[in-house]
Amino acid sequence: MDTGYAAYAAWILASASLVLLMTPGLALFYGGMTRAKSVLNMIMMSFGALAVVPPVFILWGWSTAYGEDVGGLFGNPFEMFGLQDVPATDYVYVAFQVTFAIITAALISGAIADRVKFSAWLVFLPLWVTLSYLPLAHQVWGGGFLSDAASGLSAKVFGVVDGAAEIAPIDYAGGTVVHINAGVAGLVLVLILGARRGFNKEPMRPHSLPLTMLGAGLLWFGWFGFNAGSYVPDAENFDLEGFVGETGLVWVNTTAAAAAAILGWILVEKIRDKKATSLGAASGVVAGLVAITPACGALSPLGSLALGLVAGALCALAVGLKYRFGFDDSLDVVGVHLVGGLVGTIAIGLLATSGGLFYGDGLKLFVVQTLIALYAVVWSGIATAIVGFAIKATIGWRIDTEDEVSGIDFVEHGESAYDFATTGGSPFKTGA
Amino acid sequence: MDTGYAAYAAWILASASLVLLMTPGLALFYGGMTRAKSVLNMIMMSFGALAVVPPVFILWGWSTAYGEDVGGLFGNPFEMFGLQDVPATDYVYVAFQVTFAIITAALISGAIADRVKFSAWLVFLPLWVTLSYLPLAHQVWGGGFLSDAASGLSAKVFGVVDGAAEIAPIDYAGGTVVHINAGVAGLVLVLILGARRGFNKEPMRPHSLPLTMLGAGLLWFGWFGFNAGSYVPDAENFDLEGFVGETGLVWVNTTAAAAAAILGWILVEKIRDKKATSLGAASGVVAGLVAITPACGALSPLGSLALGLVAGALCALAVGLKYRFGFDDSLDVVGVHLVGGLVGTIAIGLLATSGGLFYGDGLKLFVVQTLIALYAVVWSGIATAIVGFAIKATIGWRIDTEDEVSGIDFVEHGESAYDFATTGGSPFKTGA
Amino acid sequence: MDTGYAAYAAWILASASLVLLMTPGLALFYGGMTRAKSVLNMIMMSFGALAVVPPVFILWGWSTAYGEDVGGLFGNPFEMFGLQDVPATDYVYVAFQVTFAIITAALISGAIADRVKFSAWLVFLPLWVTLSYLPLAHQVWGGGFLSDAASGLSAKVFGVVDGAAEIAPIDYAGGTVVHINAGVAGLVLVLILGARRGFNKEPMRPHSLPLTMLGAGLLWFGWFGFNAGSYVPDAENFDLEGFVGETGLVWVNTTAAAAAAILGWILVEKIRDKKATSLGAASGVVAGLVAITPACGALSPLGSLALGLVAGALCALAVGLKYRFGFDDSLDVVGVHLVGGLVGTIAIGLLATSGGLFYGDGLKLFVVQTLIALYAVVWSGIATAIVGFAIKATIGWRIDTEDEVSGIDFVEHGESAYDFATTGGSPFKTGA
Amino acid sequence: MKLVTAVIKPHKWEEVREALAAAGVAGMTVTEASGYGQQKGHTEVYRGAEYDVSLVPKIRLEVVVDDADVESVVGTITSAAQTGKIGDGKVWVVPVESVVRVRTGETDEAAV
Amino acid sequence: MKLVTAVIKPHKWEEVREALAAAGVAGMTVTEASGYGQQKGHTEVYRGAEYDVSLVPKIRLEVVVDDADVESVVGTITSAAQTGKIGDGKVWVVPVESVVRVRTGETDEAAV
Amino acid sequence: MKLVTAVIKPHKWEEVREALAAAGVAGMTVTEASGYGQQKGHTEVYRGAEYDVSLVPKIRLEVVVDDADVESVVGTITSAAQTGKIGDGKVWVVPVESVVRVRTGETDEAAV
Ligand SMILES: Nc1ncnc2c1ncn2[C@@H]1O[C@H](COP(=O)(O)OP(=O)(O)O)[C@@H](O)[C@H]1O
Ligand SMILES: Nc1ncnc2c1ncn2[C@@H]1O[C@H](COP(=O)(O)OP(=O)(O)O)[C@@H](O)[C@H]1O
Ligand SMILES: Nc1ncnc2c1ncn2[C@@H]1O[C@H](COP(=O)(O)OP(=O)(O)O)[C@@H](O)[C@H]1O
Repeated sequence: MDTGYAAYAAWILASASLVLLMTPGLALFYGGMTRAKSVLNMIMMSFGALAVVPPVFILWGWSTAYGEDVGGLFGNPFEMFGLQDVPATDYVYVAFQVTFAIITAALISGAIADRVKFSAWLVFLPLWVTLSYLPLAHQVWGGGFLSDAASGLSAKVFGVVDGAAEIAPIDYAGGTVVHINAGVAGLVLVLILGARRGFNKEPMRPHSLPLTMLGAGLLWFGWFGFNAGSYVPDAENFDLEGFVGETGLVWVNTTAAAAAAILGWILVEKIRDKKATSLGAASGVVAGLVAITPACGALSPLGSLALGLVAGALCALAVGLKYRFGFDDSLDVVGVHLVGGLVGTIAIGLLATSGGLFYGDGLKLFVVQTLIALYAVVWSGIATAIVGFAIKATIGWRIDTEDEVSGIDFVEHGESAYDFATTGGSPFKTGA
Repeated sequence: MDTGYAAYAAWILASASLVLLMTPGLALFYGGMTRAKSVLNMIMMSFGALAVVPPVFILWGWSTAYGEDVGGLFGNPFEMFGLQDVPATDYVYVAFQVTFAIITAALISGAIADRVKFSAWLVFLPLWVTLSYLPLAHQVWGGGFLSDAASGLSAKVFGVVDGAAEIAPIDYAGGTVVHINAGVAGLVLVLILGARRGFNKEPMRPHSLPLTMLGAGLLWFGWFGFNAGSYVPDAENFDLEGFVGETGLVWVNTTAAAAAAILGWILVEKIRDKKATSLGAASGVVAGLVAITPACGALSPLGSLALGLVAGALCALAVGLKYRFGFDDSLDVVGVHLVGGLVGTIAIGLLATSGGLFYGDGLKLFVVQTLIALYAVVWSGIATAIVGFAIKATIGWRIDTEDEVSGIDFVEHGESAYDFATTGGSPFKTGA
Repeated sequence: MDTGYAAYAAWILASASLVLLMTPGLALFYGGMTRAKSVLNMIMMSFGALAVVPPVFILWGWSTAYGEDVGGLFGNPFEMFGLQDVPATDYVYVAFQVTFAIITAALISGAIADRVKFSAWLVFLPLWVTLSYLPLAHQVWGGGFLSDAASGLSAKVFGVVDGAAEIAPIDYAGGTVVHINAGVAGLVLVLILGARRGFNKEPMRPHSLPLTMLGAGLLWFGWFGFNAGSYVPDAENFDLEGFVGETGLVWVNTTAAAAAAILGWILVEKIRDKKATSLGAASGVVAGLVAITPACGALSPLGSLALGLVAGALCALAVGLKYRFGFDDSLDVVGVHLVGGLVGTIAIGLLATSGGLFYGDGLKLFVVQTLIALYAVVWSGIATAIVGFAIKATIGWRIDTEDEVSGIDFVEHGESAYDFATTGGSPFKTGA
Repeated sequence: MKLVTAVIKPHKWEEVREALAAAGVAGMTVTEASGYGQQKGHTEVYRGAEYDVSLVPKIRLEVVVDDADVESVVGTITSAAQTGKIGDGKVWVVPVESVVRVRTGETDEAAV
Repeated sequence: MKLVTAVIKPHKWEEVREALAAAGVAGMTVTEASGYGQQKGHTEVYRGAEYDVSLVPKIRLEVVVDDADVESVVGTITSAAQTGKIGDGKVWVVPVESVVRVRTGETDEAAV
Repeated sequence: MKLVTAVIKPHKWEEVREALAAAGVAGMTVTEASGYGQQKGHTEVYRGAEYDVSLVPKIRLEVVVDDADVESVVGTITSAAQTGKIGDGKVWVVPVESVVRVRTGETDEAAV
């Protein structure tokens, strides 16, 4: 092992910790957007992911994603069941990867806020991770069908050079595996579950925007681990300057896109609604980070600014669609993660400094990126539909409508989020 | 100095920062559980630890923990008084260790919420750190009585091999020094101070569970530094693969135990109370992290899952004891830290992949682990009792009962936590 | 490139991430101190900095700070416009530095809370960063007039030795560039803008102190990156022990000063107001961190304790001045950042273990430190006045007085921060 | 003049407001309240300890009306707020001796 | 019918509720209120600036009762809420002309 | 005895309190309320979706006064709370049959 690799290890440990923090951050980001009577349930959906995904990942997840390839679709889940025979030096990868699986699953919860039985969610999590997340992770990062493998999609379309696809698909940190995947899953579940009572009639205002802003801040912070931690080193022949240069570029691009996307989002708001909102700024942060996720290693900082600006503006426009089409994607998982994920994944074909159309390298990469994006949409759609309908047909997804009105926090968790009563013996409670 | 050591330094700097963040995280975790009229005092007890412990640690703390051994019990406090003559390269250890002392002291505050004079707490802190924390730190990590020293407890019981105890006691990151110590201190103080007015009669609901969930998230995040930062390298002969492999394993085990403990805790709730609560999930996180703290370097990920599950369930059952036995351990420091710390420390004797009973290595390690746990209980109990009674006899611990009812925040700090009044000139205030 | 440098890269990546988090942290720290009707605007001023400063920094900021020197005052903004020709390995510095520019600009917002058009703030940001922040960054860290350059201020006063000033001015992490600069800018803007309606008449209580405490915790955490990340390595000839020793010392000093400053601040309160407040503790944290910022590499831990204690006490006294002199520095940017920045920068002349008066090295360093502090006051004052008056004369700074009373959150952002209504269809909203 | 005070279920507020507007009532004052009655509160459990939340959230309306309108206003509220389940609330009427509109100083009928 | 309104100290709420229940009062409406009177508020200090919090937290109860029960209800509340210290609160009685139970439309005595 | 209830703009509270104190009114009970009337609420937009906030924040005061003081108290409040803009609020007066001071059991005039 090269000495420089120890530095990488220090960084990936920090990165894994940062990405783990993203899920509590997401819990607050989403939680602030719900009404006070359902904030705890929203937070609990993220904590459910934190509880369920790690055992799944340790038992068969790592192996399904990174085990011996089965038909380009997934790894052999039994090969390293329970992490047996995983070399000690691979644990840092296990650490990093488990956090991705957790946050991806947790992202979905925003689409189906306020109305899902907690038990149904706990059953959904391992099934969905197993059928949708792990196979896609394998296909993209584990040498499967969406990678540059000679048997992969890109190789089939544009041929093979030196044993790998001529045009290597680019998904640096998870535009397909994470964001398109979670976005599609959210959409499919919304269609299966239906809208909240009162959707598009009653106001459902965020109950605490400072909580949402805090969540956005933690997400941005954690995203540095997500993106810059996704650098892949050669342990034996560590490329010092590659490590320093690439992680630095990724960091700068991540910030550039997030910043520009705030501007993009609030600009749309200023024009359309006359006011730049804080919820818009928080949403812009996330939209920009989503879009840059697959692209962060392939763009220049200027390209990242452009991508962020466009992604912020497009997502700001996209979140209105649910009212037009009547699907209650409660906290805009589709509008932000699916749209942002698609924008980022496909824009690589235009903006990549090496391979991008705007840099004079033709349309091939653009085609490949579009194909992997669409493939991810289809895979995730089918996998989620299977799990979603199975749960609907068995234990059922929804709580009673009356319970929805009185508030899911009490019904599912027996708690109320807040009690600001002025005195101990006081009879008041708020937020239930 | 080996080049690889610089990577370790980068990691321990990050780790120290992470552990420092745990104390504000704890402040929120605890603060959310109090009533609105005492949240500031609860937070201030943690900030008190942040203010008082660093000077103590810089002045005589480092020296008492890591100075020249005095009878196996503590280090010479004057040897490196004020950090004089500490080699520059040791400052990263000072950094890391001071954060442990801060959080350990702060943990105690949850047991005695809502009723303690802030001045009494500020006096308690340096005394308790000096008499209980620093000696135990020396005994466990400074080569003292609970280490594998030839003059130590384990050596006395099972003999010496190659100048060290045959059976090296295992406390990777502080099951004894931190959690048993804080848990016992909490219990002893509760017994000395007595219950809050209205304990077991009036409802004392958490006033903001989102705050508690946020705190739990920050604690989990910080705990990676706590556990994975506790790796001990050889500066001159840096073991690259050891560093990468062991820190990675510790990280994975930490997450495994926290996740499984959420499941353990909410499973007990679901069975007993019919509902899985968010407070239960947050508590499970902490219970799992407490239990894995001493064990994180000695178990496999599967063992860590098992430990977490058991610890979560046991702590969920343990927090009810205070109502049975009538001691007002307000925020369950005993139920979580003492019980979790004991479970983790002792379970090592069963689950350690090297030395554990379940791995066919007999009972010796189990006996040693039980002994060091009991020893820590006794040391901490006596040290805390001395300090606790001394304060009771002199300046006194408790605020007036009437002040307790009207709220400690105003009485001790002259503030109220919240003011959600809708307009500037409005006369209302909320939260005491 | 030296292998050890990779470890530094891991640390500066972590540090840049930590410093980025400081701005959301600041948003909460400030946000908690405002009234509920203006918390979103306060947070948005920080998010505005997060949105506007990165594009500025990528376009011409890096070049203006670190480009080819122009008269000792600033770098050539066009040399590396859009980061063109920046070597890949420099991106980690770009990452680190952009976060400094963001937080410095955001700090100013506290002085002018509750009353500024969001559009005016968005215009102010790029202008101020360009005219005040970037030139000062160049002058101090880019080899300009406040550095040890042979053509610099110190060299002019005390002469040159070996091609550099005999007495090298010390500003480790930004006492002048960041804190004096932001503090003066706050003061100048307050004087240009005027006070809030009701200043010094109506109570303007913090609406959520737990939010402020959380912000203080995140700031402290992020500050480790700010200070310990400011270590400057030699990439080709990496000094292992220098890296480990200096970053460790800086970390310990940072914590020592913050802790002692809490004590300093609440001691003043206890004596003056009879109660130690949580707002005081949070403020002490920041005051101590501000003061140690320039000094963290030059003092011993004991010196840092002393500096923190004094800075905490002085800032606690200074925040009252605004009532005496009638300038509405709403959240005490002057009292904390200007005063703390001056104390820290100048005290180096006394407390530096090498060069400080108290260590027998005479008054020269003290004189130099005082001069650079005053120079920064003047530069920042003039630059801010130009921008401030220009905005006043054109688009104007203030919102309507009536809007100020009804709350800037709704007026500028069309939102209200909180809605704790107990039920979905309920008509109540709080915090607007 | 009379003062009609109504305590209703919070999620009925929107309907009551619309019904009153339709009936020509242009102004009212609303407060958040908690009710105690046949409709029971619920029990919450925190770390195994049960908390009885005995009160249920209600909305309390006050409408000052002309004597002639009392019956219709009471009727409008009653029918709009009705769900038929326990806890629907109460409406009561109290005599008012005078009313002033602060802005203009107008009194009684003109002030409502 | 009468409307009894009582303003009491918050920590007395539980006792008042129990006393009323024992006296057969099955329903009431409760609001959070702030009181101003001989009992003074307190002063808070933030960064050296003093804030006068002139109001003190109170609980405000409304109970509609039969004419016959007025005296006993007022007495029950008064004795349960008494601490003897300044700020114990006030109870006042107002005539009620009619009451309706929203759920059933029952009126007056039957509605309480 | 009469009960004067006033609904005013929140930022006028301080002035009203001072004016009443100057007029010798030593006690009152205050609640946070929301008003619905000619003064319209506002519209908020979250992620492009509009939310109508139909109520505006108000302060609601209750003062029990001697019959003789009613007019002066109503006048004092009215003039102190006036801004001349829509939404200044209402004041209404209701007859009170009895008042008790909880602390002492004193009644009527002595209880206020
Ligand atoms: N005597 C009373 N005085 C004032 N308010 C009452 C009274 N009785 C009931 N209420 C109010 O009416 C609400 C509904 O009463 P409840 O007895 O629960 O159901 P219902 O009116 O359907 O029989 C209560 O929550 C309370 O707010
Ligand atoms: N004239 C009044 N009208 C309405 N409420 C009053 C009046 N006077 C006092 N109160 C209420 O009664 C509470 C207690 O009154 P206070 O004068 O403080 O003590 P006490 O009643 O013991 O003399 C006040 O906080 C206020 O809520
Ligand atoms: N009929 C009414 N009954 C009770 N309160 C009313 C009534 N009409 C108005 N109010 C209260 O008075 C406030 C001011 O009334 P509004 O019609 O907005 O303005 P103005 O009184 O200046 O004409 C309202 O917000 C509401 O709280």
